[in-house]
Amino acid sequence: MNLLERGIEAVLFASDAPLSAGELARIDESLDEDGVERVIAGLQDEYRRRGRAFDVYEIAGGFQLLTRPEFAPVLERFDTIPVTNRLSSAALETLAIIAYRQPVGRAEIEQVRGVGAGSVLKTLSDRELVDVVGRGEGLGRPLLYGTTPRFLEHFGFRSLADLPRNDEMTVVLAERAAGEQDGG
Amino acid sequence: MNLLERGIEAVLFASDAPLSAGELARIDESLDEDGVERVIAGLQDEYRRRGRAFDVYEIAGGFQLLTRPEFAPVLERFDTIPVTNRLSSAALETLAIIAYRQPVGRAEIEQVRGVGAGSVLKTLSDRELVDVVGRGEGLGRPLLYGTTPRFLEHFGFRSLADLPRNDEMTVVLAERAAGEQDGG
Amino acid sequence: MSGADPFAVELERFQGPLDLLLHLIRKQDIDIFDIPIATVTRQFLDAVERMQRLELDRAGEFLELAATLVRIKAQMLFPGPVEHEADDPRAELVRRLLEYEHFREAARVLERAERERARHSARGYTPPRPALRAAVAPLHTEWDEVEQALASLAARLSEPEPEYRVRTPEVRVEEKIELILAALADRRRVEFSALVSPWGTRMHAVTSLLACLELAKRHLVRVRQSAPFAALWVMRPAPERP
Repeated sequence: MNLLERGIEAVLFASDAPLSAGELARIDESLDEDGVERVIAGLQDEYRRRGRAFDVYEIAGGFQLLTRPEFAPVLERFDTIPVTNRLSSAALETLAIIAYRQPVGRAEIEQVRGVGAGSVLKTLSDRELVDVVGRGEGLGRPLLYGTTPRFLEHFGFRSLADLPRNDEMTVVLAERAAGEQDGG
Repeated sequence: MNLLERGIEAVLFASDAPLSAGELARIDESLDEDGVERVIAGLQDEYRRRGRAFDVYEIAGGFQLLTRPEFAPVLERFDTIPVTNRLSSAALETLAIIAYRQPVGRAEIEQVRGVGAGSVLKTLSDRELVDVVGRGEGLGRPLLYGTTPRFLEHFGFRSLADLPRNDEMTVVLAERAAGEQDGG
Repeated sequence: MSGADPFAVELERFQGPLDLLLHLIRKQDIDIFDIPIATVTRQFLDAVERMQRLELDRAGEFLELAATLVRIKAQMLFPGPVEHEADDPRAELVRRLLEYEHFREAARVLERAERERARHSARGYTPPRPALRAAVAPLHTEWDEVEQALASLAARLSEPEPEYRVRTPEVRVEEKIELILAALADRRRVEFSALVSPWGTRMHAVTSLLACLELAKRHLVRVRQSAPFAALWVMRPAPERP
């Protein structure tokens, strides 16, 4: 392993969040983003060959060292290993609306879900999963919300393009309706 | 690498505190403390042979994965932000006023430019282009700024007498005179 | 007593009125494009009434949709000449149900992704990083730039004084909405002037009024005035019964 690989491994190891290829390239003047990606491919290859318990994953537009999923049951037994709190159904529904409709205002979220969104939005903001990204037109120039890089990290998405497209989601009622319309 | 080694590596990687051999033995019924220590010795040996950027260290009665000390300079370099090598227009304007009006106080600079000068003066001082050269008369005996030898060196002037005569400065001076009349 | 009611658990489970309605429709294998509105409305109102009896805080959230269902039922009883599908009084409801179901499905996709991500752990201990230090880069500034800056400063100073504008602090309708809802949290009604008097400016009055209208539109308050120029009362909506 050469010095650049070792340096990138050290920085990935010491970081508590994903780092982009551009950020990692700061390690050495000779490195550009392509170079960083080649080094990371080399690390991944070596980790897999040697059967390491962790790997380099591509998340939120960057790279992060994470344990491989098959170790989850072992890690659960240790209370010094931090666990991320899961989100409630209300929070997940609200987050789904924000993720697909962003930028979106509170009124529209409430209209879609049929219930108030104030406390859920506060929870999501406190956990830095959403943030105010602008102001809308119209009455009171409402705050508009969008997702954050932390959102991508929480769900392990590389980018917003990783969100399943609408046509990939199975919606039982809508499917049935489409079928009936075709038939009729 | 066997399954026990991989499990211990995963736990050491993900734990936020050092774990003792006894605690690590919880991974598998077949393991006792001696067994854990043998597994850890095996991991250390492998990390060193493969030139990994991290190693298992014994800290506070427990084991923890940490980056090797020789990577400290890499991590430190990574944590520095290169400051831009250009001056902002605010800094350039302030530098011009100081160059032509020295010694000059902060209040006068702020009066001419119409905005606060604190952070700009700090940038120029950090850059060693200006420095405090004395104190003015009047309330609070304000600090007076002037250019430094480094300023002359940087712009290639032998002395302040080399500064090009500048008609624009008359406008700025006029403004200053008006400001003083208003003030008096 | 009410805590032992098995329905309490079931009703708490619903994320909102649309979730409950979708559940009723799906459970009975109803064609969403031909909802038997009278039946579904009765079932929905039963559920809401049970919620109120169980004093579930969230019953209020279900009233708006209950009102919508009752209105649609009335429109179905006295149909005008129906020529287009869009004239179906149920059309908007169907659109909302499909839209909601879409996002409910998206939420499940997110939940799966969350579960998958939770099987990976990041490094548990990350050493404290030194505060980001500024490394001073070499300066690339020419004297020309200093002179240009001086010229632009001089040009700016010779311009006529810009018109002086008074900046008034922004008063947001959203803030007023929260104030009004807070004021109504512990009483049934509040006089409009009482909402405005602490600030007394025209801006606050106008924003408060906009907030009241917005809340009324969302059926979260009712606004009543017995006569022109009489006191304007802002009231909590009464739970309406069909």
